[in-house]
Amino acid sequence: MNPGYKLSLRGVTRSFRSGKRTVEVLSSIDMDVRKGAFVTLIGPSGCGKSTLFNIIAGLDVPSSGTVAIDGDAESPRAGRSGYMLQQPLLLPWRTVEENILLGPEVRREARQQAREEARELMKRFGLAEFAQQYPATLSGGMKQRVALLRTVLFNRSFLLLDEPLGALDALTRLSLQMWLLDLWQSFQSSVLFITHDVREALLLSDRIYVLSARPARILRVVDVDLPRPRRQEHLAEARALQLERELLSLLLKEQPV
Amino acid sequence: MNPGYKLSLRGVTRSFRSGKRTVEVLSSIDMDVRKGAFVTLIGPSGCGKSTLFNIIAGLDVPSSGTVAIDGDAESPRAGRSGYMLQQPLLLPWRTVEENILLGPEVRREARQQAREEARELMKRFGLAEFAQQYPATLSGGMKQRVALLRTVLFNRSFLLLDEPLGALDALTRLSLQMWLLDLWQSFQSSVLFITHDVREALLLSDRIYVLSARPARILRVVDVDLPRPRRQEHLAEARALQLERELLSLLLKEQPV
Amino acid sequence: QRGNTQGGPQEMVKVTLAPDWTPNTNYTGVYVAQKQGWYHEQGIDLQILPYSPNTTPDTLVVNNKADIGISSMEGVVADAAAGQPVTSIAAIFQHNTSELVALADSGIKRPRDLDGKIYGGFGAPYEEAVVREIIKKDGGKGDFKNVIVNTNVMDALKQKKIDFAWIFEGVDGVRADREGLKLIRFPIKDHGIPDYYTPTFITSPRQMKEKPDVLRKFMAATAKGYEYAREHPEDAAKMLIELGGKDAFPDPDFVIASQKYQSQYYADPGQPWGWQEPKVWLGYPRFMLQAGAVMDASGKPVKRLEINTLYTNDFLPPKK
Amino acid sequence: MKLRRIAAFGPAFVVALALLALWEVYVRSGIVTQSVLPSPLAVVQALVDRSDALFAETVQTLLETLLGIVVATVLGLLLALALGLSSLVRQALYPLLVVSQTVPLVALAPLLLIWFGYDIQPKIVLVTLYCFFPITVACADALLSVDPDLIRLLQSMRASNWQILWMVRLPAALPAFFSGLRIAATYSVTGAIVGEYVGAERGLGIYMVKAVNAHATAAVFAAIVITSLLSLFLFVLVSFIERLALPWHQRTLPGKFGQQPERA
Amino acid sequence: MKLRRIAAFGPAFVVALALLALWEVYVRSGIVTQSVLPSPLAVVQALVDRSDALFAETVQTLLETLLGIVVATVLGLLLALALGLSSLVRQALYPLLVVSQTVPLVALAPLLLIWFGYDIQPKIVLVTLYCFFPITVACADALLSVDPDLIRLLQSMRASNWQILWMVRLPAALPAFFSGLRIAATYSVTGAIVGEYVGAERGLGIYMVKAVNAHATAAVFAAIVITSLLSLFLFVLVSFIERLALPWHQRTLPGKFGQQPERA
Ligand SMILES: Nc1ncnc2c1ncn2[C@@H]1O[C@H](COP(=O)(O)OP(=O)(O)OP(=O)(O)O)[C@@H](O)[C@H]1O
Ligand SMILES: Nc1ncnc2c1ncn2[C@@H]1O[C@H](COP(=O)(O)OP(=O)(O)OP(=O)(O)O)[C@@H](O)[C@H]1O
Ligand SMILES: Cc1ncc(C[n+]2csc(CCO)c2C)c(N)n1
Ligand SMILES: [Mg+2]
Ligand SMILES: [Mg+2]
Repeated sequence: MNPGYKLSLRGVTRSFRSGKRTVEVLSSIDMDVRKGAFVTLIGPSGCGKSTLFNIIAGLDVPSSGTVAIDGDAESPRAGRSGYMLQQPLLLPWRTVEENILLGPEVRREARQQAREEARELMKRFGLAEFAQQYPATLSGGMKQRVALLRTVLFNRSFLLLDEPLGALDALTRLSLQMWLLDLWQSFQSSVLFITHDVREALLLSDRIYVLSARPARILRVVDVDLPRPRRQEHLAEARALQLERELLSLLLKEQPV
Repeated sequence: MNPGYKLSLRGVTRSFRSGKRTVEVLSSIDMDVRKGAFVTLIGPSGCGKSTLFNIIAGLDVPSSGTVAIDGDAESPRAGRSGYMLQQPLLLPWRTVEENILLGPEVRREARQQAREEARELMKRFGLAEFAQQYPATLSGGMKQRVALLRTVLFNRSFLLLDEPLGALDALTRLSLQMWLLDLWQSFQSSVLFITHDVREALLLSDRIYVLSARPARILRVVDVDLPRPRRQEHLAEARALQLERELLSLLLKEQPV
Repeated sequence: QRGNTQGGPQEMVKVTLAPDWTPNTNYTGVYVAQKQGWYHEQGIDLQILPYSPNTTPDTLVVNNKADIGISSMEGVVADAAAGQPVTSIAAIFQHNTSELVALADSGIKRPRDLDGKIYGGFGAPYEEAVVREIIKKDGGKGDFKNVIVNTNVMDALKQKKIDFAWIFEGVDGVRADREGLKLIRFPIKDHGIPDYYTPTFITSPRQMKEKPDVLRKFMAATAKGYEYAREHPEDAAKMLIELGGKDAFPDPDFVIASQKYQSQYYADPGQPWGWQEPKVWLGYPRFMLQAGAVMDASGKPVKRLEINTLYTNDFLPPKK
Repeated sequence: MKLRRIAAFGPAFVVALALLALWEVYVRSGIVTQSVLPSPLAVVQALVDRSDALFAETVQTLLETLLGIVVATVLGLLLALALGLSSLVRQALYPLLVVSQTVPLVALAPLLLIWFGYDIQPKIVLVTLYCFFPITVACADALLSVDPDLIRLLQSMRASNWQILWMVRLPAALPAFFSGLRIAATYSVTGAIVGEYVGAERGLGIYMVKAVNAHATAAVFAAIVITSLLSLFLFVLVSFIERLALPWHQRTLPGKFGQQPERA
Repeated sequence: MKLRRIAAFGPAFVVALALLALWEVYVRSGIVTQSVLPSPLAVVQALVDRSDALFAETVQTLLETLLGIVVATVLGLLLALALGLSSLVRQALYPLLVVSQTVPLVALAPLLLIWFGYDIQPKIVLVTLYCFFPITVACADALLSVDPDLIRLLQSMRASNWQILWMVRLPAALPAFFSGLRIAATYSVTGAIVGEYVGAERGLGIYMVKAVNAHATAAVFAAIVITSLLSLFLFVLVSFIERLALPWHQRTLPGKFGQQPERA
């Protein structure tokens, strides 16, 4: 497989047995993420996006097909990506700083060094003043920032972000989108991102994979040829509007009633 | 006050005492909703939108100012609007149908007649097949439909909808927006609607009130002169895009960091 | 066989009796009289109340929940000190049949060997004083460890968790013999402790004032029962078993053996059953008071007490 | 489904059998006498031999228990309503109810005997005292923790406080009520037995006292086994009624832990 | 803040005083004798008169209780770990643990005496038997109900099972642990007293037995009052430790109901 790819999926399928029936969730997915690219999956609810992420993160195994990270399809995958789930999943008994340091701690890295790096990042991404607070005192947007930073500190080269902004209100979401783009650019991470929001996908991505309803197939691959660095205004350009319409109509057809 | 107005607010303020300090939440709000109009409030999180709704619904009283429903500023306001809060708030021990019948039951209306009407509505708005299910078995989108229908069955002439679509994913949200417009048009209700989403506001409203950060003042009143019946595509028109940009920049300025 | 044989239909008086234990051979006379219809003959409809593990018969009698109770001399003394006056109206045994026991193979040969040993007690206030006195009278120091055991002391003794215990010969002593358990016995009355009455029948001052006739009739039938048991231990035991039931008396042979022992002590030879002697009522209460084994309701030691009013023979059938 | 649920008890069954076997061997080894610890087989023997007597006592104790549970339920619900709906009542009574739970109830025995005599009342009183508290606390807590937005929704419809109580608070408190009742059910038999200690003619508690005094240890254990089974039966019964009564309510942790019974 | 919290107990205090006054009047009326129910003043008198003796017994009982709680905590946590981490252990042991809770522990008394004698061990055993279950169930439940997504997050980081236990499961179970411990604390004193009942030289339970035998009812009630106070003290102590130990954990229902203690 191409070593320029952070991630390569070939013919990945996944079925679950439930009782006597077998439910096919992923039906032969081929997918590539180039190093440093921001790639988005978009698809109807329940189509299998999180299932695919679990496989990539090493929490699940495909029924068939291969998954290669950095060209390596053999080694165990757990630990080789920074996986962020839909909820922030902060540990309520740890302060913001201690939460961010979870990754290095799991890896048993030198504590002092990790702490310095974390402080550096918190300062750079506007969380320094909350470092010693418990998560319960933070707003939803702040929690997601902390969770994102924790993910990055665990693995900055490859991020799997499963609808990280889905639970936020529309305005907060707008500001976190820009924040996320900033983060991505600073670290030159490869990102695989899930959203239900076509405009969010267009704003953030280099490439969008549109998935069908379950069992998920790839309906369309869209390369987003809008300029970088991306800004909100780019979404009002004719090209963006056309893509939006196209993607929406594709998705609404897949949407259950 | 103008009897053509469903709702008129004049100089409405509300402050809360917290400990020794007094927190001003609403600072002199003037607002009108014409009969049959769809009016939206948009404003940053925590600015006081729900507080205002509570006052209109009769759950709270303003510190000063007058609130008139159908030109009447004197009678108690509880029961004179259909109030829907952010969560669906379905009663888990009642089936969908029994949930929808909550309003008539509270009003002690004839059971049989209410039931027939409810069945009629459920059929018309695509809920008939779920009538005998418990809410726990429904998807988020379905729950919100049930909650909306319950609100309408309680009071179809005046609806207060507090971010009813806020918790849904982007695609489900799109389909419920159209469903809601359909409902509104069928009943010729007057609607006061809260959202954080500028595009949602533009898609649905005749008029948009933009509120400032706390204490809430009215920053701008926008009459949305897009054609009716509204469709998704109208949002891509130049006029809509201009309005969107305008509203967004206004709101992002009010948004806390 | 039972019922009012003489005098035609008669107004029956209801009398309640509160026992201090589940049915046992201390009560044989009552059961015999009941079985033979002697209470009925006296116009008494006797109801034996259920045993109440959490209350004393004394309390029931004082609060008019029972007419008559089964208690003991030391119980009556404690009641008087605690401000709950009851009166003893008959002694079931003429002598104290209780004893300190140890395993025969324990090396304990005489009371002074009990020094430094573990005593499995039941938490009565007079207990330590009695045991100490017995040891001292034999030339010991009277130092022992008092562990209060609320389970069967004989089991504890057999398993060597305690070194000695205080039991009734007529109950646990007889049982030990039947089990072939070898014991060394120090009967309390033979080791320098004044003899005393345990158990006894009691009633309240109020009953004595209001229903002296009924009490007399009750005692007449009861005395007849105990006299019968004294003469016919085996018959009496069978009546007891019949009325008490299989669950209270799973081992009839044991009951008969026990009864044979008990019957010897219902009265001294040639004397009627039930009588209480002033010298006995002087001796042991004095010992208790001196030993600090009597206390008031809040637990403070009581040093002086009027004893004469605590017992009477007035309700017993007159001596021939 | 049914079969699978029963199969899930397999391992427990195996362990239980193993424990019983160990017990039998231990007793036969003679380390303890049967008068302290009868062997399981001796206990079974006693259960069979004394089945008539035990059955009658069991019926009596079960009757006391059930009546007590009924009274406790009524009292518990009334108290829960008072606590749940008035913060003054809550402040005035709740600390006292907590304190009341730390009092060893056995101390009340003489008083109960004086007040109520030997009939069934003192047993009902004791079962009630053992059982009302978990019901009260669970229901009052639930009445208070109803989503305030639900209340506000009803208020916006101009529902009366009675309507809100009837349509929202009470139904919302039902699962908690059953949890409380399940805990109460496991206490209840102990309550009845303690009530019999106050003074009773029959019942499992009195049977045990008699058997202890008669040194019939196997019979004592037989009565204990029945006591356990009664508690378990009531526990299962409540769970069963709950499942029938609340079809809409799925346990949050299905197939994992049931509601725990508490100490008796 | 502090003052307000104390003031919140005002109504309870008033009601308590009123109840005590009623009690005093009732006893003085002579309807019951003081040998059944001593008046509150007589109990206070006994508390004062016998304070030296009572203090020594209290220290003994408290010691037994605290040691028992420690053992119960260790045992409860170990069991909770076993139950919470292995579904086989859960299936094998959980039903038996539930059954064990329905056995009247007093029945074990003779065995405990034979096995452990009359020293402090049987008391510790009984306190443990009374206390481990609420701790076990609360913790095992909490270990199992940890958000599975949190576990998956750690797994995606390639954390070992030990790391997941240490970093996620155990801290997440701490609030439940304290709830269980709070319930256990209210049982514990009763456990110690039942343990003394098995056989002991001293302690509040023995004091009560002696006072009962001496017909010193006021002294019995004095010991009961102390028992209640001990339970309350332990309840409050656990809550206090919890607040110190879990600064991040705000009760879900602050200022309303605390965790309920259960029947003793
Ligand atoms: N362990 C499992 N066993 C059986 N079915 C499963 C399992 N995990 C997932 N599924 C099924 O697979 C389908 C896809 O689930 P998945 O969570 O991947 O969807 P998704 O695309 O992430 O949805 P959403 O947008 O709502 O997050 C669902 O229908 C789900 O019920
Ligand atoms: N009863 C109250 N006492 C004190 N402060 C209150 C009370 N109710 C609301 N507030 C304050 O008023 C402000 C406005 O709250 P409100 O819920 O009306 O905001 P909102 O605009 O609906 O926010 P959101 O968009 O997050 O729903 C908040 O800062 C809140 O803390
Ligand atoms: C059946 C029975 N009742 C009481 C005791 C306790 N006890 C032992 S000796 C004694 C006599 C003191 O006067 C007493 C009351 C017992 N062992 N057996
Ligand atoms: Mg998903
Ligand atoms: Mg709001």
